[in-house]
Amino acid sequence: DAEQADDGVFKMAAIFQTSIEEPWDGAIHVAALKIAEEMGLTYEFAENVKAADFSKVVREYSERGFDFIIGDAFLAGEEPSRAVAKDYPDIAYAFGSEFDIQAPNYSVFDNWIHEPAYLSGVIAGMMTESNVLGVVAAIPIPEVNRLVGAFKAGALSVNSNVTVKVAMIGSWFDPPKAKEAAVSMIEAGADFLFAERFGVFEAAKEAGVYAFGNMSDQNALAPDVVISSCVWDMYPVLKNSIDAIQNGTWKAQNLKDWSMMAAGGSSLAPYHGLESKIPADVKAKVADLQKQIMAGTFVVPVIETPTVSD
Amino acid sequence: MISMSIVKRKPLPGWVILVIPVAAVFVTLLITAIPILFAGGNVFKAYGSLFYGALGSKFNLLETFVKASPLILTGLAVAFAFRAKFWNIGAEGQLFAGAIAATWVGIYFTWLPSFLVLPVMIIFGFFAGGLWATIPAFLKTKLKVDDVVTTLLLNYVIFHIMGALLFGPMQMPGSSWPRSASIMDAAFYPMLIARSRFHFGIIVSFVAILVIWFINSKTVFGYQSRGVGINLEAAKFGGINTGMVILKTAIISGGLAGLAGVGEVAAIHHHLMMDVSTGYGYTGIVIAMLGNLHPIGVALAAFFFSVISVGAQTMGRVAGIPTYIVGVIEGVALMTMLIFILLTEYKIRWTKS
Amino acid sequence: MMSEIFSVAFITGIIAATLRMSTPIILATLGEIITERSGVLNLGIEGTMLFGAAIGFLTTLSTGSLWLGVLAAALAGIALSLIMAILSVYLGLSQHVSGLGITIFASGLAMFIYRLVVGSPTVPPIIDPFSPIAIPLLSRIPILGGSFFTQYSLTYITWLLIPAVSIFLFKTRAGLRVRTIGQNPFAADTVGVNVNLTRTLCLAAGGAFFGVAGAFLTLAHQNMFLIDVIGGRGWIAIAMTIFGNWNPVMGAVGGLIFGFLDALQLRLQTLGVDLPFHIFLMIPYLITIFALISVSRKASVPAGLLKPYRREDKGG
Amino acid sequence: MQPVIEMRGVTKRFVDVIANDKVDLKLFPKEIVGLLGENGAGKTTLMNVLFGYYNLDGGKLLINGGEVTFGSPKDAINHGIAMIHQHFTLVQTQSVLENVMIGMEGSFFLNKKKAREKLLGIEKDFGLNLDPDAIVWTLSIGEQQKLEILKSLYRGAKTLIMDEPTAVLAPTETIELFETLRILVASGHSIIFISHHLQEVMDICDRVIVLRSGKRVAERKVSETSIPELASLMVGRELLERLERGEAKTGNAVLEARNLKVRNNRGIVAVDNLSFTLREGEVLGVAGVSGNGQTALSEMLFGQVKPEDGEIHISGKNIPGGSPSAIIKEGMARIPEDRIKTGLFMDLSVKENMILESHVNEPISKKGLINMKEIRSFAEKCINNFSVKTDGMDAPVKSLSGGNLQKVILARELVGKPKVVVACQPTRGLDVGAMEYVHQAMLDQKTDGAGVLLISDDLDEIFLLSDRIIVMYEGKIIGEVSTNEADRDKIGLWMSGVTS
Ligand SMILES: Nc1ncnc2c1ncn2[C@@H]1O[C@H](COP(=O)(O)OP(=O)(O)OP(=O)(O)O)[C@@H](O)[C@H]1O
Ligand SMILES: Nc1ncnc2c1ncn2[C@@H]1O[C@H](COP(=O)(O)OP(=O)(O)OP(=O)(O)O)[C@@H](O)[C@H]1O
Ligand SMILES: [Mg+2]
Ligand SMILES: [Mg+2]
Repeated sequence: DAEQADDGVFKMAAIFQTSIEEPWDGAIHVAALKIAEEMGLTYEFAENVKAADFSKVVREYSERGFDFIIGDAFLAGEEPSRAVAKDYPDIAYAFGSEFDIQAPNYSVFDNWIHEPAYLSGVIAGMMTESNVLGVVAAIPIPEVNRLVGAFKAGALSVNSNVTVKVAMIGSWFDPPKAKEAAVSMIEAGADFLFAERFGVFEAAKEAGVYAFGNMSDQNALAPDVVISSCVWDMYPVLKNSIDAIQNGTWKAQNLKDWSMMAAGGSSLAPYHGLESKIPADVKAKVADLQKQIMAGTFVVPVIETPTVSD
Repeated sequence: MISMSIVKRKPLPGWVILVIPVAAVFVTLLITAIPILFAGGNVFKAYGSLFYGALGSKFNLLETFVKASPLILTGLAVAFAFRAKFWNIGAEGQLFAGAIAATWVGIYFTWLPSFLVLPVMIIFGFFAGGLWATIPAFLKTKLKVDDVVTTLLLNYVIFHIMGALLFGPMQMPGSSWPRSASIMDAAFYPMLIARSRFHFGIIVSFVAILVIWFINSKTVFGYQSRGVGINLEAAKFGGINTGMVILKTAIISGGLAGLAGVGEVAAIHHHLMMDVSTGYGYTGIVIAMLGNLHPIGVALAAFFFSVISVGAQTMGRVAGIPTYIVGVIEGVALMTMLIFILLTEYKIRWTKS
Repeated sequence: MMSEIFSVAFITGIIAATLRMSTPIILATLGEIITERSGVLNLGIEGTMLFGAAIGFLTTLSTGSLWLGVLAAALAGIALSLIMAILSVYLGLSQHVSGLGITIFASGLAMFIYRLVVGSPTVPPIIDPFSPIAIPLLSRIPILGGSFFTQYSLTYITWLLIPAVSIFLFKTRAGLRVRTIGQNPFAADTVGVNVNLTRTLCLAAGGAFFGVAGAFLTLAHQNMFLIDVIGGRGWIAIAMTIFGNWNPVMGAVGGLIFGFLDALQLRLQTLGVDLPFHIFLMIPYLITIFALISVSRKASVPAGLLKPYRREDKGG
Repeated sequence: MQPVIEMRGVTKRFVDVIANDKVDLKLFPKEIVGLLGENGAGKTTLMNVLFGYYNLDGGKLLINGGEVTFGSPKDAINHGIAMIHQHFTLVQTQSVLENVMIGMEGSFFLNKKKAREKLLGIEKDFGLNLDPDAIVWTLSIGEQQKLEILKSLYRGAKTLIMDEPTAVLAPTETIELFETLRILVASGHSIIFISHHLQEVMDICDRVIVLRSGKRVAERKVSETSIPELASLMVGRELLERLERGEAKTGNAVLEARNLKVRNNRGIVAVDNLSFTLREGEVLGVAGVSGNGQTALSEMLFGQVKPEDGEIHISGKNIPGGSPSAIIKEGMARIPEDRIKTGLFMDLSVKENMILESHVNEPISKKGLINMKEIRSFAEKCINNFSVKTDGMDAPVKSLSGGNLQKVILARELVGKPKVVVACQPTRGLDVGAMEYVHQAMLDQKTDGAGVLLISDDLDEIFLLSDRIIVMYEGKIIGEVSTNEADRDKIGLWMSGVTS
């Protein structure tokens, strides 16, 4: 393939199992676009790659001589991406995965936004009047459990009276169902909702309760109710990886630290228009905790088991 | 007013019938050029990558076979059921049943001598799918419950059973995702061509074509099952135990879909997860009908569909067109092909009145 | 826990949720009943709903008018149904495949168009959706007020459509034609009813219902379009059509039961019943099957269903 | 005089046949014209062309002297033409009134009140009484036919086409129908009447047109022709001599019904405590007005329906009820009433239909595998022995004419030399030639020593073939008599429930 001849430009490819509208893959995609523009590198991506096709696509990019191949490997992509990586030891791979790294060239990452989730819990715990909080989430996998667990821990750390309701909608995408789950929580008295999935804000808006967004700053979706969001930024992960590849220092590693608040990989989104609705002591408390987390003096608990409704 | 009617035509010469599929593909490409142009794509580059992606290299061609394998099996499953007018919309669920059983054998039957693992896995997968299909068959024959609906609803039921298993007893130790552990190596379908995924399951599906063809045309049961589909009352009158025929038909139909599930686990994923099928069971319905319920037709239709879907996916990636174009092309290809096939037997007559 | 179940808020909430969640299912079921009564099984329902959801949403997004969105969704549904009519009615192709073909095609096209129009921003674009309308006075009645009489306008319209479709089918001349064609197209043809045209019109009406049912999800229940927004609700409508024995009122009852079970399972989860959540998700489907078993013996399938009508075909 | 209808040189082709070849037909006011021809001669097709159901491929249609083109039945209806098809075009699940109202112009809502008044008016005028609210499936065949006529009159039809209206009627119902037709003609209607019963044609028609292989071969005034002439015109050859019934040489009992009882699907007792014995070497005729349990009786004997009570013995052996396979095994040959619905796989080939009952037996199949060679030789034997006219054993059975369809069934059932033959309405809808063939086949069975049970609405057929006659009334046997001593009037009385 003459067209594919190496012209010296760094080439990065991303493989997503869902469409890029899906927030998790969306976060990777957005960071990749940003870095591609910034560093002037080539970026290609494949979305909606079905489980059975994953192997074919990874192999395709590897064959075409990409330097850095990233994506979400969870479930369907694990085995195929690792197998292909073995065949191409000179290419750097980094995949979202629940498993360990695979030397020498296969790194793993995940989104680690339990820290902002904890802070959200603190806000909700301090501000709630009903002492009932709600979480609507997809399915009980570790990264979801981490969020739910941290949110609850944050709330309990400031208010021992809160109860937390949890509902799983059973799929990554079923906004109507997510909304109904949120409604059922509002009926159960919840006045703060953690929206792990799309669909919750509509219910919050109709009932006039507050909600937290997830993955990106989602205030724009419902400015009156989205009090803040837990934001994941893949930029540090990518930036540091590409630097390492270009310096020749790339090795298989768990990239999770680059997704933490301290590295700028996650953050609590601004309060936007709702700034004035939040009491000063809450803001102060959050700011203080934030500082401690950044400094490493406070470690947010990592809870990976499912949280059941209280 | 001008009205249209469809009338039978005299049989066409053989070469026309060969030209038909080509013409249908051509028309499909013409139609789907419209959305490609809208998306700002280069039509020639796009279609070049479509054919390259599906047929252009040995690797790609073999991948197309990989894709065709489950489609052949679900297509046969549906065709065999439909022929007996057992409206099995549930191949998807039966595929799940087969995949669950195969995974179970593949993980836990470590005590089996390794040469027995694959046969046992295939048999378990077949009967798991078959048994799952007997539920709607039983409801249809004994309680007169509509089979379209029960097969459809049972897809959701087994999907959630699978979910409960994958979060429960079958979950991989150390993982909290809905996935099972990997099956043992002895349970892997062997790869038959190096550096490709051309696996044993592809052979299984080709054997299935032959077996179904044989059952249909050479056995008493094949005759009875067709009779039941054509005229239930006459079949009963002729002394055929129609309930039993439907039940056996269901087992074979579900079993074939179950084999598709076995193949996906044993050759592609090597573990069970919710995404084990990408709607193969539903596509199987399309393939069965496109193949006119005949095993050979099913094979051709499955291959046609894999070319379109494998190729369109590559096209989406390479030509920078949203991958959703895959559905558009598949849909248009299906409809055009059907119309062209119809036109081999019928002609359209316009009449003024 | 028991006390929670019997609280006014819980009961009001579950009734309200039942009505909301059943709205798209009932609407789609009514549409499917009309088409099946005329002898056409439209498996294009799921894709048509998604297409309606997308087109309705995009129209509202660009015009700002919700009702224009509803109108566009209806037209989008009609357009797809006309393709269905050409395939399955005029050309007499298998209704199964034509319908599934429409679903594959329309689902792809819906998302394709959506992607072309909005691109792929991190935060999906939103519209200002329909908000629930509290009917004066009635909405003050305890329990009923907060549930029955505080709903979206599309939900109210759906309730009105249940008797309307009933009356249409059983009390009007056109309805009699439709029923006759579904039972015995030959009988209809020989008294001068245009079988294919009537089937086409029924498909079009059904398509409009499907389109609006989809748009309900993006314009009222939600305020954005996401790929899986229909989530199998179209297939459920097919089941409800049969459950309801092709009767609009019974079909709507089926839709309500399904909506209720769905609302209930979410609430049971919230109450902290400790079962694998997949068991909850299964409940609506299982109970629907049991319900079907109980009604199946008196099922009366339209005799002409699935059969294309061609005059010169022998044995028709 | 100006004809109301004139067809000039009408041609209609299907893919493989010319069903009508330049046919001319005239129908004058107040006239009943009979249309005759063998099965497949093109009668129905010609009428479907006149009714606008088929587009013609050549020729002209004139109504009251003016040329017309019909695109659909609607156009024909608008010109006052109505057709009553051989297979009724009624919606079984709807009421009489709804069936009448289908497709009528009018307001948006159904105005049942007005329609009912109009319908009752027509019922009174023509003496056709039907309850407007009755659901069609509760009506007898005769009543359903009345409904078809009412439908036509309701639409203001002046010309009625009736395709084999008597094929499914009992003799008394036929008499009633003829009365209605006479009233219609008197009130200015014209009628085209198709039948295979030449006597009926002689009784009711003014003029007869004969079709053979799609061509019009003759036209006769009824007053100037005879039944034998018409028969030979249709067939194109002289028909055989009259059949010889011959003496009954009765032997052992081969079929015994003991106290049979069953309900129909509406829950009404259809057969009540019914017993009879059929012996070797005799034909036992079961007469009765249709709707008195003959269908239910045959379904029990065929094993399609399980008796609620009572036993069936074949050659002295008690047969489990509701099991066609057990009955087939005992060697009963069964000719079902509805050959297309119960007797045949219309989408399969002739040979595949031939083996319906024997496909599980050696040598046709062994160990679950079908032996194609044996099937072919079996089918060939059937086709030859019973002179089935077909393009070959691989032709789809639906390409056969009605008479040949019946021969396929006869061949399949009789080729194995059965001990007992149960035939239900075996000549319904068959032309004279085919009818004669079937009758001869029944008598041959008797001569060969089989017992033949003949269930028929056609009293002529019963008298022609039976040695003994039993009459069914309301599910019971109301009387029994040997044919030699039978008297038609008495049997007619029995059929209407009068004994003494
Ligand atoms: N339901 C059917 N399916 C396929 N072919 C049919 C069907 N009914 C009739 N035919 C065919 O059409 C032709 C004429 O049909 P028609 O009904 O006039 O036959 P027929 O001998 O009058 O039978 P009958 O009067 O007993 O119904 C025949 O060749 C027959 O085989
Ligand atoms: N729809 C059709 N398609 C193809 N061939 C047909 C069709 N209808 C009738 N035929 C053929 O046309 C010829 C005339 O059939 P038609 O039904 O008119 O005969 P008929 O005189 O009414 O016979 P019968 O006495 O059995 O009712 C037959 O050979 C028949 O098989
Ligand atoms: Mg005829
Ligand atoms: Mg006939």
